[in-house]
Amino acid sequence: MKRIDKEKLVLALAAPVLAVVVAMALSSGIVAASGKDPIEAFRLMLEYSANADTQVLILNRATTYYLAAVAVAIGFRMNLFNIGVDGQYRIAAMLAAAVGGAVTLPGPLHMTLILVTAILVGAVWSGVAGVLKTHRGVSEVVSTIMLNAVATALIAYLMRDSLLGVLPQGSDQLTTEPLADSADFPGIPVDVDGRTMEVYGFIFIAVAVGIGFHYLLNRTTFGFDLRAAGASESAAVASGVDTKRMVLYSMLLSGGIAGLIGMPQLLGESHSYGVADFPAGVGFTGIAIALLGRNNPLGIAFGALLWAFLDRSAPNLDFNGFEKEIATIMQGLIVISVVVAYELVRRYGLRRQQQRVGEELAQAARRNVTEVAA
Amino acid sequence: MHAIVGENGAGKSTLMKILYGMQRPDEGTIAIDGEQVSLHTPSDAIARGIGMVHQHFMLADNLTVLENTVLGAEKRHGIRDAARARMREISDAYGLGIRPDALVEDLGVADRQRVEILKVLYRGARILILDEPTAVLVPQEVDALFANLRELKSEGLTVIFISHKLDEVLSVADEITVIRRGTTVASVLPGDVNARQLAELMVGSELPSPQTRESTVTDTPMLTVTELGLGGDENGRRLLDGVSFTIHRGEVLGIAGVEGNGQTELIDVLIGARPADEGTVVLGEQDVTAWPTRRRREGGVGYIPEDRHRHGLLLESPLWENRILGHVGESPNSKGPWLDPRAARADTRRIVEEYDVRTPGIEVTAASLSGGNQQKLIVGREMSHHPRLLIAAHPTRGVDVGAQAQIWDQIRAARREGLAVLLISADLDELIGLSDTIRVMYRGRLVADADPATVTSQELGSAMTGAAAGHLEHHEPGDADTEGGTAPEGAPPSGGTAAPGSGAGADTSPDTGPDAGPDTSPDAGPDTGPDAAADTGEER
Amino acid sequence: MRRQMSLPVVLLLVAAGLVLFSAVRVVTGAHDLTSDGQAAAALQLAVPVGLAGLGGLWAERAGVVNIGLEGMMILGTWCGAWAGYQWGPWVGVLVGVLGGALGGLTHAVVTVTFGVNHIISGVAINILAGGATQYLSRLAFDGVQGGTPVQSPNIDPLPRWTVPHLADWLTDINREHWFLVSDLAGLCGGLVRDISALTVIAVTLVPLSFLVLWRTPFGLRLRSCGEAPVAAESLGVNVYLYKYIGVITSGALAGLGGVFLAEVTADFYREGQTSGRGYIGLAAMIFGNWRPGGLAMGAGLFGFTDSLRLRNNDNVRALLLLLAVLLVLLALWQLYRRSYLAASFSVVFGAGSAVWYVLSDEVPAEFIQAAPYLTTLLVLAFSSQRLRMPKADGIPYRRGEGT
Amino acid sequence: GGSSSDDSGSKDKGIGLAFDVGGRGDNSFNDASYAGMEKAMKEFDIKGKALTPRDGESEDDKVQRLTQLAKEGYNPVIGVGAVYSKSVKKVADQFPKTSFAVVDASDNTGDNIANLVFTEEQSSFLVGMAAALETKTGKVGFIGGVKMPLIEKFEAGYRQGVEYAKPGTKVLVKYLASPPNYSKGFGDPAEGANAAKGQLDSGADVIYSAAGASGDGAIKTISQAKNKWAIGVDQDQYNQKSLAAYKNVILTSATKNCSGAVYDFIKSVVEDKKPMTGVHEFSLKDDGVGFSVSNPDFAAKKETVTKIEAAKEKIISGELKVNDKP
Ligand SMILES: Nc1ncnc2c1ncn2[C@@H]1O[C@H](COP(=O)(O)OP(=O)(O)OP(=O)(O)O)[C@@H](O)[C@H]1O
Ligand SMILES: Nc1ncnc2c1ncn2[C@@H]1O[C@H](COP(=O)(O)OP(=O)(O)OP(=O)(O)O)[C@@H](O)[C@H]1O
Ligand SMILES: [Mg+2]
Ligand SMILES: [Mg+2]
Repeated sequence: MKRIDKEKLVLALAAPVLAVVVAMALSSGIVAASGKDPIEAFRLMLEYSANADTQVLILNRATTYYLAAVAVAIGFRMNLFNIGVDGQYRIAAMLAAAVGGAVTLPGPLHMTLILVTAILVGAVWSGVAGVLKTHRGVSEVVSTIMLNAVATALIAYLMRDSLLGVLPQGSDQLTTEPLADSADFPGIPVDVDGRTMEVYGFIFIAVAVGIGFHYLLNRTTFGFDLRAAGASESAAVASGVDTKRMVLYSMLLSGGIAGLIGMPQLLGESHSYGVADFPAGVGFTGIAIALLGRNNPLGIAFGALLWAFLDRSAPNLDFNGFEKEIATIMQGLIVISVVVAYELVRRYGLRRQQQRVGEELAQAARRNVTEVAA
Repeated sequence: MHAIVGENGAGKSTLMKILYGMQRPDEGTIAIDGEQVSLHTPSDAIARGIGMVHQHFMLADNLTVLENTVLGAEKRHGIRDAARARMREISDAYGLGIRPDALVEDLGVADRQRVEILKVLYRGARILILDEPTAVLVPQEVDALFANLRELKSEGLTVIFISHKLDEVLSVADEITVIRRGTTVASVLPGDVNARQLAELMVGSELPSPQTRESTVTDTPMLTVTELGLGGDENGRRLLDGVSFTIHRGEVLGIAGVEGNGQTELIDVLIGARPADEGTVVLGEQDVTAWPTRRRREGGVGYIPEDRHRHGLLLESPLWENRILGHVGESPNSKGPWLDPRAARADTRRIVEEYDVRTPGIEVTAASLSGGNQQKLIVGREMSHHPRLLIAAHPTRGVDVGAQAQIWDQIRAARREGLAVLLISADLDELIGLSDTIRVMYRGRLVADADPATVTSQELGSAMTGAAAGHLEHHEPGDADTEGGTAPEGAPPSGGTAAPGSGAGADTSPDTGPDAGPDTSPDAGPDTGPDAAADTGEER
Repeated sequence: MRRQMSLPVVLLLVAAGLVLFSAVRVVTGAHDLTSDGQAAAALQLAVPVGLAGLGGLWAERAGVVNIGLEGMMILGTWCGAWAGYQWGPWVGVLVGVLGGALGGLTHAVVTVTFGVNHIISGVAINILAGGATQYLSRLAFDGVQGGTPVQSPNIDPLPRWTVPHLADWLTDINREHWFLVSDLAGLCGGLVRDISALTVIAVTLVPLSFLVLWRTPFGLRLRSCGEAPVAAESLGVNVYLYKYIGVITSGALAGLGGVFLAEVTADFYREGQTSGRGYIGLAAMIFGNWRPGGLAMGAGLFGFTDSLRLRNNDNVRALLLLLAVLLVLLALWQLYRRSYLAASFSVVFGAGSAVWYVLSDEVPAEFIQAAPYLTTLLVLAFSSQRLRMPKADGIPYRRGEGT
Repeated sequence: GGSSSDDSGSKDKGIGLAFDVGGRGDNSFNDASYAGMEKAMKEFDIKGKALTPRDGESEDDKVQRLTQLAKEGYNPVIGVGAVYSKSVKKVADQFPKTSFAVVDASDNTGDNIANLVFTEEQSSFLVGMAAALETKTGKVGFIGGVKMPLIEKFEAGYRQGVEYAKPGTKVLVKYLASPPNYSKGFGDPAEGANAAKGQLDSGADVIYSAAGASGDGAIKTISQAKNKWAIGVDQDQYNQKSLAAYKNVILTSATKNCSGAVYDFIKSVVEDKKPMTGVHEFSLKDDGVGFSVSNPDFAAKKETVTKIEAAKEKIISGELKVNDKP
């Protein structure tokens, strides 16, 4: 079987690489069609991302995306499509910011309070979808889509300056009460030709979340039940998994982590919730990245970096007269080709295995026959 | 009428699928009426007058019988009245008793079987392929089916059928082909062989000798079920109704019954997948009625599910993870909340070894094992945790004779150590061979019981169709639980003779035609109940 | 067929609803609630959602879940506008439909041929469609007379009709604010005044889809692919073909919805024009239990609440009262059905909205914006048990792998 | 550090300008600002670069954009729209030698930042008067794109103008969306169309929409009704190409001279070499805002126009105060 394992590994790696190449080829075609030089476009992106400051930007963006993707992946692992990560993360960030702004506490306490609030709010928001699914059989896909819209409205309402919003003098960008410095999550300073930039310190938390995710899933009985429920609900039920509760748990977990998505930005950068700081759509990006990373913590890390790279180097296209949407298209193409590649590889692997088993079985059978004959 | 026999995985279905154009042969030729043909799709086959009734029903539950029948053959008589009329013709001609506008999901197994046959005839097939048509039928229904088939044969149709039940093969087939591991090993005439020889041809080795029954029944009850009742559908029929019995240590209680008469529900209730509406379940000393599945299974309930692919395995996971399934909280699989993959792997190797699971290793996915070997793995897994009670549903369905014997031995051995077994099986010989006591389940009730020592499959069959209930000594639930274990006096022969006619009448209603409503509709209960449940489950 | 409500029952419910409605209107004096303007606006907002929903229907009846509808709609808006401003609105309609169909084709290739999870493919398509159209806009519209990087030049309008006399007559009756009569007049009035050709087409597509899917051999085959593909295959149905047809049609319909946005609601393409209507269409379809009629109702409900949001705010306040009444009725029904927990929920919510109605004199704009979504959530929460999706919906299918 | 060395080569790089959401082609203040930039580029013949944001991008995307401009040595760097106020502040600290400006924001301190703001409430006041004087039904409408302070400024002035010109006139107010739904609020004509239809149906016959491209939808709808008036915003929309088909229903527009403001700022940097800093308010006084009379039908309404002109003088002289909160 070792043979098969190694092969599995090779195939698993082959898929994404192949997919990215295909996607690049396709998008080059598109660029070329618009009468521009694709090589030049790629060169611009790479060259730009070679700058230290761009790399800092990429890392920071990747941190956010990583958390988003992990939040989605937890759902995926048991066939739950938490399309609602987007709403969960925004409402969580907003309320966490408001709570954090309302109090002043010693640093660690203050931050813990904010993080806990964020996790709880995210969990509650996804929990609604969870309960609707377990108790009323409402498809989480639809309910979470609806909840996203509701979250947007609710945030807008709460952000009224009569409520949680405050309006900095002269500005018209409503924000929440700015956080006290005690809630400033220290970053890693990087000096870029005279200017100092910071890599989110939260990146370590993100890594921790990833590791936790891995262990929870592969090393605990809970994780096993969760994966079982994802692999075959009927089998899980028969094996004693309370799938309803599982749905709820993984929904809550997913939402809880979704709550963390906004934290790097909140604690490391903006120190208050402003609509512009926490854009909609991150949740959907998370879905795409979770797919790229095959719902696997390490894979997701690569996915997040790739996505952040495309995001961050796109402006340089714009800057040099290329359409920056090329990057978006590339992202879309990558997702599609990746999922296709994975599916093909999966099938191929299964068939090969079956044949192997089949052959070995047949041999065994022949041996029997000869024995009988003897 | 040509019969094909062979152990599971021998390639029978595959061969038939090739004849029917659903799979392509790598080499070789097919000739119809001496003319060579190449069949790429089922349509080609249909066009050449080949029709197939598949091993697993090929019906769309949510469509009507009419829709299921005309699907793909709309050109013949459209999809409305003309078609309906034509269906009635055929149905009456062969006494199939079809109701064109019933929803398939409301039909019982036997009726579905007939719909399948009607589908084939409707397409004017001259060559009829039936893959294990009798697997799910009770003897009376089998007789009815073969009666139909003889009709067809006399009309000049060719019938190819596959079966694991060698006696029926011998009785109806004109010629028999035996295949093993994808090749023809023999082609014989029914006259020249007996069942044992045939079976040996199939397996290519001696058969396990017929079991000798030595009773190990003790009088310490292990499972005591009292007055179980469950649900009820639109027409108010209960899925389970006043079910009571006791299984003692070392006892095998067999439950006979046509599928869809509450066996599945009974199992669900016993393993806790579904709460009973009333009644209690007592395991050993403890009342486990309120326990969730996980607690019951860790409390010593082993479970060999009816459908291994849906309930027994994670097909895309490696064997060792499948070994953990259902016992994740128990050693060697885990320590506290932490999994222990190393130990689990080691123990999986042991199981593969001891239970002779034919696999090159424990890292292969369960899907790549053959059904029989999958089943052996499951049995091994369940036995490894020394259950106090084993719930075995069709433990050897779709398993070849060799594996069958192994599994039986496992069960007997465990029984000797005082295991209590609830055995549910459609294979009456298996029931009679293994059980210490047999109860018959019909429409959610335990309507009869029999002593395996004396009862015949004919008698059981009639009881299963509800026909012979009156003739067997029927215990009211009240006292049933106390005497459940003890063997009652066998059924009077009249039960056997009374059976076929009334049996057919009660369940198949051959010639009553469309207005057979009253007796077929009750079947809706067991069928729709689970379905309805499944539907909300299937929400995306 | 005990699962569906019979036609008379449906009609009865509709009638009851109408009575309730005009009662509320009279009580609250929010006459715009059933004015013909309201009805017209509702219709106009319902059509794109309904078309997207129809798209969903065709795909899911063939067993393919399609949350790529949003993306296909976007393609529809863009292609429609792009062709429309150059070669006239009807060409625009055609090309828009083709654009949507192209999206459908992609979805079909990924899900049917490659057997990728349907939701995943849908998400990917939405991303792709968004990026592609933005990119193309830069190339196609920037610098063109009247066009900008995010907006196409104007498209000539499609023909619009008003039924002479009748329209005015109905309007007059509506203005009288009589109980029930005026409401009926208002609703009908909205349907006969200033109706775009595309609206007519869209509306007729609903019964058409029903006939095709439920009354023809073709439809039977297509649905069989959503219910039991393996069985269909075993009867010589080319499942792949029908799934392809279903999904491509789905895309085409969503595309038409997009065109409607670009040519009827506005008269140009603009980035972000669809703003999530594809998802809502999907919701409407589920809401409608995978049937054209129900789907139309769902879309109607959406159009209505959405139009309320954009018209004046007393309407929504009035709706609070309506909601309260409905919930109380629901509670009674649930009590009758002995589901006490649900009943108590309904009562609480009902009381809540009643109190709200009494206390507030205006509903915050944000809540009005959330209304359509909350409505769907509520309806799904109360009805999803009775929903019945095609049995093989969303399950990848491989030829020759059925046992 | 590196930034200073960049600066030395800055002159030839020229002007850097970053658009607000919607970007160039919003027929509104983005385009207007760009016009100002082009004017400057011609006159002082220098180069320049204008960058468009992604829809729904985040704060740090803006920072990145401005940083790149400054780093590449563009000077001055202009952020169009209050959305840039935070990011400009951040970047300006990093590039002390570069001059920055934000259009529509007044909250940035720093000696290399200029805030270019407008008294939209004043122009809105004037068109409010126009509405009140021209309504036959005694009901006028206001459609705001997104419910945020900037737009509420428009509402406040408009209401006050209506009340001033003809007390008791009813004002129907509708906001299409709330943050962060900018694209729905400013970018979705369907929304504007329906809101307008609603207000028309409830009797309003003059409607002022401050809603970017969504407003175009409103104007289109109004043009389909009989003798109703629309009031444009930011630019003189009577002369806006994409609205040519409906121009004759556009009574007037509350204009806002972004191009002038941007031009003045660039001039102060490139020509006069002493960059503007602090808050620069462009008001009626210096024609930073105003109302248009390009529609002949409106110009024909002599007494209305004169009344408005009179009020305008009063406001300029400070005798009439317009407040910027509803
Ligand atoms: N495409 C294939 N090519 C080669 N071998 C195959 C292929 N598919 C399955 N097999 C082999 O066939 C077996 C699949 O088991 P399957 O469930 O079909 O057996 P079965 O027909 O149910 O027989 P039984 O139930 O008696 O074990 C395995 O041995 C697997 O290795
Ligand atoms: N292309 C293939 N090459 C090799 N083996 C295959 C191939 N396709 C299927 N098989 C395997 O060959 C075996 C034949 O399966 P088949 O279902 O025909 O057995 P069967 O005789 O019908 O058994 P059962 O009695 O359970 O129906 C199965 O194990 C199947 O998985
Ligand atoms: Mg088999
Ligand atoms: Mg078979």
